[in-house]
Parts: sequence; structure tokens; C-alpha cells
Amino acid sequence: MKSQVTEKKKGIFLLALEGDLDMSSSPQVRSALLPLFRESPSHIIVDLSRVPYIDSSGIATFVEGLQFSRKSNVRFTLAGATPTVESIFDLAYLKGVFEMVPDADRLLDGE
Amino acid sequence: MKSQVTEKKKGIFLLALEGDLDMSSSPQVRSALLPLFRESPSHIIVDLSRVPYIDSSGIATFVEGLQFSRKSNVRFTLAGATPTVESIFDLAYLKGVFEMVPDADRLLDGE
Amino acid sequence: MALDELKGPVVLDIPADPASMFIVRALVGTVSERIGFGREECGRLVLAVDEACTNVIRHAYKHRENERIILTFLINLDYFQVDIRDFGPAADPACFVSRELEDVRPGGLGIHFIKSAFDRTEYSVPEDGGMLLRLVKYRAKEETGQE
Amino acid sequence: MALDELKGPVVLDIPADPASMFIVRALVGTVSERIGFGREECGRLVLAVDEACTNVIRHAYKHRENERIILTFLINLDYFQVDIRDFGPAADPACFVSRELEDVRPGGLGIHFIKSAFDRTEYSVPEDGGMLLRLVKYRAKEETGQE
Ligand SMILES: Nc1ncnc2c1ncn2[C@@H]1O[C@H](COP(=O)(O)OP(=O)(O)O)[C@@H](O)[C@H]1O
Ligand SMILES: Nc1ncnc2c1ncn2[C@@H]1O[C@H](COP(=O)(O)OP(=O)(O)O)[C@@H](O)[C@H]1O
Repeated sequence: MKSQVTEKKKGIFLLALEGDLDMSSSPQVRSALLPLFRESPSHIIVDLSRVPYIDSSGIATFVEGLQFSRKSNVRFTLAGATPTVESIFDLAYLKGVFEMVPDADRLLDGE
Repeated sequence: MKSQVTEKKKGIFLLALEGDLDMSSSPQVRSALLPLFRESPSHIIVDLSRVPYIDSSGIATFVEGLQFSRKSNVRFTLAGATPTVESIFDLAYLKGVFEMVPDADRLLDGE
Repeated sequence: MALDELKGPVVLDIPADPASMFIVRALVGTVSERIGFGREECGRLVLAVDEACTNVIRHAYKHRENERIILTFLINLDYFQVDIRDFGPAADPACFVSRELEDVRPGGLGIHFIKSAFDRTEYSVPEDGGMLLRLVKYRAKEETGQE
Repeated sequence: MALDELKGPVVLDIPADPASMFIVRALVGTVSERIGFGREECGRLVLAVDEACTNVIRHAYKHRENERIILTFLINLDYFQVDIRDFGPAADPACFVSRELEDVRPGGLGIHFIKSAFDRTEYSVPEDGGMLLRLVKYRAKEETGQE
């Protein structure tokens, strides 16, 4: 799993992930994601376009992120999920719970 | 393994293969290829573009085909080999031995 | 190209370690694809077996090192069966329950993913210890094709 | 993303049947890719292990049914090792030779493919019968990367 954080604009953070998001990589993603909430963000975007697979531990990481985002009033978006990853969110009845958009770049252009 | 024979023009046969060409599928390819030499062909083309993998039993089948083609003076061409398949022919020092072309359709258009 | 059956079981014996899960996924993925299950169905089967193994690592072995998981795959005309065997302490499978999914919080999705993918899921306690989870997915008649 | 090591062996025990070879290939492919070998190198490793297994099916078991092949994979910082074990009659590996490759005829490529892919190939005769082929591929230092 590779992960990279960029502050795209003031307060807007992009976390780009690459690789399978499973039990062996979730702890690493968690340690990349949660500290971002201490950077006074307005919006955190996770780019999933290079994540071919996610399991329940990966989902748990994002649910935790969602809970933090609600508590601290930060917009939290999952971008570019592949069909496989999207269908796993769907199976967890979570597709409507997260803000999910097809493309991180297009979202950023709009902001 | 799927295989399909078409007589493209008088005496010109195209054998299109799809799937891994290994020990479990080679006998089937052999039974599709060798009978073509009894159809008074002038040219036999094997389309490998949908063959992701070949092993020594698949190569043996084509070497047999080559031997038949030399005996009966038939042109014998392997078309559309993927890089993986091509590198296996290369490893067997056979790339120069076979007539190999990138694309079956373009070859047929020329005839 | 569909695979009708294999003449015997395929046994995969791996370290009970998150780092070996990609191997389980590759194996389940390639086998379910060859059997002829649809793309989404294959994805669910891969996820389910992955979740069953990570449950063993977390709950049965509590992340202890040097433990093993043994997966046994059967492929025949009627079904695809995966046995997942561990050697941890026997537990009561009646307590292995999914949480309410409306309640959005981390965790508690594994059992739900397993049951969504397979037609039958049965836990049992083998005589020589540990736990056995048997997962069965029936094949639709169209999926068993000759070539 | 490179996989440095696995904490124990991965064992794959399969029917000695051409129909199970796709499973061997998927496993060797995914493991060598994770280790970080290049694309062409992965292809050669897959081919080599496939050829070693088909040699067992043809020459050691002479296509007999209900026989098994056991593959044991070790992944550590220095090398990738594959043991291929059969339970056929012991043979003399000194006679397992590749033919002259200039001589274009069917067959006789397997041993050549195996030796081209791996740095070490050693046959031995285990005490409890059959044959063991040990294949070792060393890792270049760059291939072992931390994340
Ligand atoms: N193999 C197992 N051994 C022991 N307990 C298990 C096992 N699998 C599941 N459980 C129990 O069932 C519960 C629900 O499992 P699951 O739906 O996978 O969610 P999670 O593992 O995230 O809690 C677990 O919390 C655990 O108590
Ligand atoms: N596992 C084995 N058991 C017995 N004999 C073997 C084994 N592997 C290889 N051989 C012998 O070595 C020869 C060369 O093998 P190989 O290069 O794979 O070509 P091929 O199998 O096409 O003849 C075989 O013909 C066979 O006699």
C-alpha cells in the first residue's frame, strides 16, 4: 500500500491510496487519515481510484474517518472508487452513508 | 480454451484461439490444427491475440504444425502473440523459426 | 472455458498473518472466475473468504504468531466449497453475529459479507481441536459448460 | 508495495492433473509480482513452475490419476524458494536433460525453461519416497523495499 497526502488548497487535503486496502494495509491508512483531522481541514478527500480491493477493515477505517468528520464538521469524500470497491460499500449498505464521487480531480476543480 | 476455424479465402484458414494454451488445452488445439493440413490449404494462420499464456506443450503443438507445413509446403503463420507469449517463444529460441506477425486481420487484408 | 470440476481437493496451508491474505484472494479469484461465476459474484466470494480468514487471525488466534490456516477447496459440477480450518480454542459460533448494519460504526461486517456471498455457511468443531468453517456456493446450471 | 517476507511457508497441495495448473500459475504469478520481480521475470517464474509440475504429471506419475503434487513457497528478504514434491518412483535427475534447442522438434523445453527462470534448481530424493525439486530465485537488493 502506498499513500500520499497533499494539501490541494488551504484546508483541502487529498489522501491518495494505491494498492489493496485490507487487514495488512488498513493500519497504515488509518495513521495517514486520522492525523489530517488535526490540521484544521475543511475537506478531506480520499482518492480510491488505484485501490483495486477493500475489505471490512478498510471500510472500518473510513467509517472511523466519517465519525471524526461529523464530530469536527469536516467534509469527507471518497473519490474514484472502482466498480469492485463500490460494490463492496454497497454490500455493506454504506453507499448512501458516504459522499462518493467518481473523480477527485474534477471535484477539486469545482472547489 | 475456445478454438474456431474459418476458411477466410480459398485455401486460407484462420484458427482463432482463446484461453491459456497449456497441458490441459494443447491436445484440443492439436486436434483443431493438424486436420487443417488435409484440407489442401495454402496458408494456415493461428490467431494468438486472445491467448494470454503458452507453455512447452503449446509450443510443441505449433512445432508439430510447423513440421507439417514444411512437409506439405503450406505457409504457416502465428499472428497477434501477446508480449508474454512472444517472450516465451523467444526463450525457446523459436522466434526466428516461426513466421510471426502482429495482426491476423491485417495479414489477411494483404492477401 | 468453464472449469467443470477438479479431480481432488486443492489445499492451501498458510501462515495466519494478514500478509498472506493476498494469496488467498488470488486463489479464490482465479478459481471462481474459471468456474464461471460472474464478475461481481467472484468479487463477493473473494471478499468472503478473506473475511473468514481475517476473523480467524483476529478472533481465534488473537494475532498470535506462528499459527496456521488451512483452506480446502472442492470444485465439482454442483458446487464450490471452501473449508477454513484453524487450530485456535473452540468458540461458540452462535455468538458470531453480525451487528445491525443500520448502525454505522467500524467493524462487524465480516459475517455479513460471508453470508452474502455463500449459500451455506456452517461452523463446526473438529475432534482434534480448532474450528472449521464450511462455505458452499451452488453453481447455476449454465455455469457448468463443456467446451 | 513490495512484499519483504512471509512469516512461514505457504503450502499448496493439488491434484496432479493438468486441470489444476492454472491455480499454480495464479499463485506463482501473484507472489512473484508482490515480491517485486519485473513483468517478464514473473512470466518466466510462472512458466518454470508450471513446467516442473507438468513434468511430474507426465514423467513421474505418467498421467496416473489420484496422485498429488505439493508445492511449498518460502519468501524472505534474500530469495523466493519453491519446492515441488511428488510421490512417484525415484528417478535419476542426471538424466533430466534438455535437448539441443537448435534442433526444432516438439518437446524437450521444460528443463530449459526451469533453468532459465531460477538461479538454483536441485533435485533430491526424500527418504519417504518420491522426488523433490527445489527452485531458488535470488532477489535483487532493490526488490526488497519498505513501504
Ligand atoms: N473465527 C472466529 N473465532 C472467534 N470469534 C469469531 C470468529 N469469527 C467471528 N467471531 C465473532 O463474531 C463477531 C462478528 O464478526 P464480524 O462480523 O466478522 O465482525 P468483526 O470481526 O469486525 O467484529 C466478532 O466480533 C467475533 O466476536
Ligand atoms: N519429474 C520428472 N520425473 C522423471 N523424469 C523427468 C522429470 N522431469 C524431467 N524428466 C526427464 O527429463 C526429460 C527432459 O524434460 P523436459 O526438458 O521437460 O522435456 P520433455 O518433458 O518435453 O521431454 C524428460 O523427457 C524426462 O525424461
